[in-house]
Amino acid sequence: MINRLKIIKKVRETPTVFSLYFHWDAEVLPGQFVMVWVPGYSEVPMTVASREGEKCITVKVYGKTTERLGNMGEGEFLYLRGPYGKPFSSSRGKKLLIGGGSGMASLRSLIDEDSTGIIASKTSDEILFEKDFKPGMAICVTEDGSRGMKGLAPDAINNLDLTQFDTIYVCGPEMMMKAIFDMLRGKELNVEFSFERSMKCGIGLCDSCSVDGFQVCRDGPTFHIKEVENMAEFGKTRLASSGKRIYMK
Amino acid sequence: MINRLKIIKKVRETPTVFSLYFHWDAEVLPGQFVMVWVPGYSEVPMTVASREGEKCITVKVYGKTTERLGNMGEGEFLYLRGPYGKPFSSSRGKKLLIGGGSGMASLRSLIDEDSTGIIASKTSDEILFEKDFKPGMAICVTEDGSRGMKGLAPDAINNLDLTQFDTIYVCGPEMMMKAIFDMLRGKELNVEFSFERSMKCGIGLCDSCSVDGFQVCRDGPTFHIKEVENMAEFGKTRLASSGKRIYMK
Amino acid sequence: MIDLRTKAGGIELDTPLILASGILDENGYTMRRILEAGAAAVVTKSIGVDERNGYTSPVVFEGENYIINAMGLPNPGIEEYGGEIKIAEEAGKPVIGSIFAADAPTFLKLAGEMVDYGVSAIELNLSCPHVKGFGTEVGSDPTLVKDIVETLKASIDIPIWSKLSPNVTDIVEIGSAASESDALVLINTVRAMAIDINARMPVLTNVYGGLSGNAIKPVGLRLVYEIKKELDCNIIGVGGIGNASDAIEYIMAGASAVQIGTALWRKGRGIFDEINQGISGFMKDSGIGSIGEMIGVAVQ
Amino acid sequence: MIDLRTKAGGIELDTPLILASGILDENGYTMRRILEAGAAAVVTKSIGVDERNGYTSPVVFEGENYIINAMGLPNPGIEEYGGEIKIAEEAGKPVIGSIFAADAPTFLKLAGEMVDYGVSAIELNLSCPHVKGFGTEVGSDPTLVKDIVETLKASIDIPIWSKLSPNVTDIVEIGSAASESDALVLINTVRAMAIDINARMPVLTNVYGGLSGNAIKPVGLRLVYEIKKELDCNIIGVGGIGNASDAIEYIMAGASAVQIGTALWRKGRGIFDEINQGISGFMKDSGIGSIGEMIGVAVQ
Ligand SMILES: Cc1cc2nc3c(=O)[nH]c(=O)nc-3n(C[C@H](O)[C@H](O)[C@H](O)COP(=O)(O)OP(=O)(O)OC[C@H]3O[C@@H](n4cnc5c(N)ncnc54)[C@H](O)[C@@H]3O)c2cc1C
Ligand SMILES: Cc1cc2nc3c(=O)[nH]c(=O)nc-3n(C[C@H](O)[C@H](O)[C@H](O)COP(=O)(O)OP(=O)(O)OC[C@H]3O[C@@H](n4cnc5c(N)ncnc54)[C@H](O)[C@@H]3O)c2cc1C
Ligand SMILES: Cc1cc2nc3c(=O)[nH]c(=O)nc-3n(C[C@H](O)[C@H](O)[C@H](O)COP(=O)(O)O)c2cc1C
Ligand SMILES: Cc1cc2nc3c(=O)[nH]c(=O)nc-3n(C[C@H](O)[C@H](O)[C@H](O)COP(=O)(O)O)c2cc1C
Ligand code: FES
Ligand code: FES
Repeated sequence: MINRLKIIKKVRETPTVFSLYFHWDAEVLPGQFVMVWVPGYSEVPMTVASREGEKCITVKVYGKTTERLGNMGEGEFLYLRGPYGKPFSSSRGKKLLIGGGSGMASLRSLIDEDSTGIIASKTSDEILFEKDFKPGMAICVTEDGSRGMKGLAPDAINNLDLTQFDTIYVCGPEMMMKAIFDMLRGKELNVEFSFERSMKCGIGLCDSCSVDGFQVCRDGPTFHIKEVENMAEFGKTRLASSGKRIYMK
Repeated sequence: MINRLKIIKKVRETPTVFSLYFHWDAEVLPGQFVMVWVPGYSEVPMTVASREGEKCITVKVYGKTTERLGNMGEGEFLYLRGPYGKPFSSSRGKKLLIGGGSGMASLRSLIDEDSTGIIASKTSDEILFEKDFKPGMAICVTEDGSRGMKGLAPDAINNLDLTQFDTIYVCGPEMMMKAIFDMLRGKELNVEFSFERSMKCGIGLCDSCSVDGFQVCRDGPTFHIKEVENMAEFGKTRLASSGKRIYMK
Repeated sequence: MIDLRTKAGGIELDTPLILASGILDENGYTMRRILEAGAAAVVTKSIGVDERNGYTSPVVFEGENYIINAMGLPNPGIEEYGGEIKIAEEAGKPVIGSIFAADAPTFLKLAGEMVDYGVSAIELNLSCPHVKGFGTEVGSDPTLVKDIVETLKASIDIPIWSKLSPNVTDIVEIGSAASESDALVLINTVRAMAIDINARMPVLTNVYGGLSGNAIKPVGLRLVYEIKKELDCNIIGVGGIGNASDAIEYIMAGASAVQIGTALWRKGRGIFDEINQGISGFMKDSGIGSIGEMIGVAVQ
Repeated sequence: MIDLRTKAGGIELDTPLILASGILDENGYTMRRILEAGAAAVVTKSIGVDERNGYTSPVVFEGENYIINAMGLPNPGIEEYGGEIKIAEEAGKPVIGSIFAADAPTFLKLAGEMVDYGVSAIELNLSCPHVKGFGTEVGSDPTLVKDIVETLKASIDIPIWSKLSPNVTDIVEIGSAASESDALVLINTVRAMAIDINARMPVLTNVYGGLSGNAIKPVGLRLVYEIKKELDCNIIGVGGIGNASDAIEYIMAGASAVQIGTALWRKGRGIFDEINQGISGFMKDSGIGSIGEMIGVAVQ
C-alpha cells in the first residue's frame, strides 16, 4: 500500500537540507524509515521523525530524486510506504547523538532536553538541527573548521566523558560510523548505530542492503554495538547496485 | 479453509437419523449451517447445533453422501467449512418449533424449557427429538397416524393458541413451510422460517439456492415471515442443478 | 453530481459496474435484484446448447482472499433460459448474454437465440479454464477465435464481446484474433487448484478450477494494460475488483467498464453502491468530470 | 525423530526447504546466514554473463498478501560472483547456481563457471517474466528449451534444474521439452502489475513485474500437479509457500522439495525452522515416516 500524504509545511534547514511535514496516522518509532516514491524519478529510504505533532522527513539533496524532493512545496504530495525497520531499542535517558552529514536526520526524533549532540559536516552551512538541542548541548565539528571544532566526528568524542550517557546513538556515512565504532568497542558503552546501506525493496527480499547476512531494512537499520562487533562486512565491503562486491576505502 | 474435526460421539436418533458430535471452537449461532465435505462423495449443507457443550450435526440419510455420513463413527473425521448464513433473529422467550422431516434438526439448538414442539414425520419411527422437549411439550404428527396425531404439521397448528408464543420457528420441506406460511400470514405473528434450498457454493456466488433474488446461503437460511410475504418463488418454483426452472407441486 | 456514465463495448451504461458472468446470474430474479441494487448491467451465466448439471460438489474452495471454482458450466440449455432473461429485463437495464460453444456455427446459433431474448450484447466465453472442449481450449487457438468472432460479427446486429483467458502465453496474439469484437473482456479465472493435506486429495471434485478474487487483480490489470497499450481496443476489465480503487485502477489501465464477481462473496449486493460512491468520491476529490477522462490514463 | 530428508533434482537434502532464487541471495554472507537459519539449500540470484544494475526503483510493490517485483535481473556477472558462492558454501550445505541467458551456448558457458565455483546443481532461469530477451521469452519456446536442456545435460556433470514459467498456455508442452532435466522447478512469478490511482501511473518503473507470495499458491500447486500427473518427473515446487501446510500441499501434488521466497518478507529467516517443525508435527500426527511417502499422494 502506498500512502499519499500532503506536505503541510516545508522548512529549509541548510542550503541543501529540507524538512517536509505531513499528517500521517501511522505509528512510527524513532529509527524507523519509509520508502519515498517520487513518481517519474525513483524511490528512496528516509527516516521519519515525529515533530510538533506531525511527521516529517528531512532530506539532504544528493542526486536527482532527493533534488526533486527538495524542490517540492506545501500542498504537493508525498508517496510513501512503511514504516519499516527496527526502531532504536530505547529512546529515554541521557543521550549522546552523533550525526554526520544527513545522518543527523535519522536521529532527530531522539533530540530532547537530555540529549547532547555531536553534529558533524563538511562546512558550517551544513550543520543540522543545532537549535533543536538545548543551548550549549550541541557540539559542532566541521571539516574546514568554519563552525565549531575543525575535524571529524570522532575528534569531538575524545573530549567527552562517555560514561555519563545512558545511550550513544550514531548515524552517518559508514566510514564515519566505523571510525566511531573502533573508538568505542570493548568499552562497555551502550551504543546504537543506524546504518545507511543502499536499499531497493525495503522489506527484506532483495539483499541489496545486507551486512553480514543481516538486512539493514529489516534486522536494522538500528544495530547495537554488540551486534556490530561480529560484522565482517561493516566498514569494509558492500555490494553495488548490480551485486558486485565493492571494497570501501 | 476446511476444518477437520474428530467425531467424539455418535447418537442414533431414529433408524435414519444420526447425530455426530465434535469439538469446534467456532462461534455458531442457532440457524447457521456448515458445508460438510465427504471426500470422494460430495459436499452437503447441514445445520450445526450446540449441544451439551459440544457442537453437533444431525443427519437424515437421504442419498449417497448423507448415507456415508450416517455410517461414520467415533474417531472418524468430519471436514467442514463455515459457519455460514444468517442466524435466527431471536432465540429467547416462549417458542413454538415446527419441524418436518429433517427440518427439526435445524431447530434443535432452540429447544429449551420454554419451547413447544410440533414434530411432523411420515411414521412414528422418524419422530425427532421428542425427548429434548419438556414432558408434554412435544406434539407429534405422523402421516400414517402411527404416533400422535394423524396428519401433517399444519393440522397440529389448528389446535394451538398461537398468540401465546413470542416466536414461531418453522423448518421442513418447502411445501410444508408454504402450507404453514399460508395459514399464518397476515396474523401479526412473529414467525421465522429456515429454508432448505439446494446449495452448491454456500457463500452467495453460484445462485443455486436463491429465492426471489435472495441467497438462502447468505441472506438466509432464516427469513422472517414479512420477508417471505413478498417472495414470488417461495413454494412455487426453484432451479434444478442445471439452472432449469422447475415448478413445485 | 458526478457523472458515472460510460460507453463500453457498444452499449451505454449508467455506471461502469457490471455483474460478471457466472456469479448470481442463473436465476432471473437474482439478476433483477442485482440490477436494482446498483449494477449498471448483468452478464448472464454462460449458456450452451444442452442442459448441463455441472460438477459434483465441492465446486468451490474458499481461500482467505480468493475463491477457486469449478462449477462445470451448469446451465439449463439455451431453450430454457429465455424466461430468466425476461425476468432480469424487468429491471430496465442491459442484460448481456454469455454463451459457450466449441465452434463458430454453434456460437452463432446461441447468439441468435440470445438476440431473440432481447439481450443488449453477447459475451463469448472463450476462457473458462476447467471444462474440456470449451472455454480456454477454444480461446487459446487464435485461428478458431478469429473464425468465431468474425462469423458472429457478420450476422449478429448487437455488440459482441470476447471474454479472454489469462492462461495463455501471448494475450496480444489472442486479442488481435478477437479484435473485431466490440469489446475484449479481460480476464476470466486463472487455472488453479487446492489440496487438503488431511484428506490427502484435491478439494474440488474436478481437481482443477479457476482462481478469482483479490489474488488475481494484479494479473487482470496487467492484461488490460497490455492489450490497451498494444491494441488500443475497447476493454471491459474483470478480475479481483473489490473496491473503488481496484475499479479505478482497471479504468486507468484502459477499461471502459468493469465487471464484479467474487467480491459479492465478502460484500454482498451492496458492493455496487459502495464502489459507485467510491468512484464518485475519488473523481470529485481529483477534479475528474467523467469516466472517459480516466480511461487508459496510466498507460505509458 | 521424524526424518525430513529428501532427494530432489539429483541432490540430497536434510529437509525439503530451499531458498528460492532472487530472494536474499546476492550476497554470500546472506546465503550463509539463511543456510544457518535452517534452509537445506539455497539457489543463488540468477546470474548472467554481464554485470547488470537492474531497474530503477520502485522495483517492488507490496500488496496485502503478495509482492510484485521487477528487479530486472541485477547481477554482477558470472566472473564476479564466485566469491559470493565461496562464502555461502562455508555453511556446508548445497548451493545451487541459477543462471540466465538467451541461448544454449551462453547457458553452457555460465553453467561451466558455476561448476568451477563448486555449486551442487544448476538452475536454469527459463521464466523471469519481466526482462526482454530472457526468462519467459526463452522459456516459452519449446524448441529452444529442448536445445538448452539437452546441450547442458550433454556436457555438465552436475544436476540441471529447469525453472519454468506459469505464463504459458500449455505447461505440459514446455515441461516435455525440458524433461531431460534432473528436476523441473515450478513456478516462477506470474506476470502482473500495479497502478497507483493518485499518481495515475504504474508503480513499478518497469511497468510489468512478477506476482509472488500467497496469491499465487493455487496456481503453482496446479502446475506442479499437472506436470506430475502428465509427465511424472522430479519436481521442485515454489510459489506462495508460507507455512507447513502450503509446503505439504506442494509435496502431495508431486514436489520432492520446495523453495521459499516471498514468505521471508512477512516471516523472516525464522520461517525455515517454523516450517520444518510444522512438517514434522504433521507427519507425526499422521503417522507418516518420510517425505517420500507424501510425494504426489494427492495426484488422482
Ligand atoms: C535507512 C535509511 C534512512 C535514510 N534516511 C535519510 C534521511 O532521513 N534523510 C536523508 O537525507 N537521507 C537519508 N538516507 C539516505 C538517502 O536515502 C539517500 O540520500 C538517497 O537515496 C539518495 O537518493 P538520490 O537519488 O537523490 O541520490 P543518488 O542519485 O542515489 O546519489 C547521488 C550521489 O550522492 C551520493 N549519496 C547518496 N546518498 C548518500 C548518502 N546518504 N550519503 C553520502 N552520499 C550519498 C551517491 O553515492 C551519489 O554519488 C537514508 C538511507 C537509509 C538507508
Ligand atoms: C441450510 C440447510 C441446512 C440443512 N440442514 C440439515 C440438517 O441439519 N440435517 C439434515 O439431515 N439435512 C439438512 N439439510 C438437507 C441436506 O443438506 C440434504 O439432505 C443433503 O444435501 C442430501 O444429500 P445426499 O447427497 O445424501 O442426498 P441426495 O443424493 O442429494 O438426495 C437423495 C434423494 O433425497 C432427496 N432429498 C435430499 N435432501 C432432502 C431433504 N432435505 N428433504 C427431502 N428430500 C431430500 C433428494 O431429492 C433425492 O431424491 C439442510 C439443507 C440446507 C439447505
Ligand atoms: C463461481 C464462479 C462462476 C463463474 N462462471 C463463469 C461463467 O459461467 N462464464 C464466464 O465467462 N466466467 C465465469 N466466471 C468468471 C468470472 O466471470 C470472472 O471472470 C472471474 O471470476 C474474475 O472476476 P472476479 O475476481 O471479480 O470474480 C465464474 C467465476 C466464479 C467465481
Ligand atoms: C524480489 C524477487 C526476485 C526474484 N528474482 C528471481 C531470479 O533472479 N531468478 C529466478 O529464477 N526467480 C526469481 N524470483 C522468483 C522466485 O524465485 C519464485 O519463483 C517466486 O517468487 C515464487 O515463489 P514465492 O511466492 O515463494 O516468492 C524472484 C522473486 C522475487 C520476489
Ligand atoms: S532493501 Fe531489499 S533486503 Fe533490504
Ligand atoms: S449456494 Fe451458492 S449462492 Fe447459495
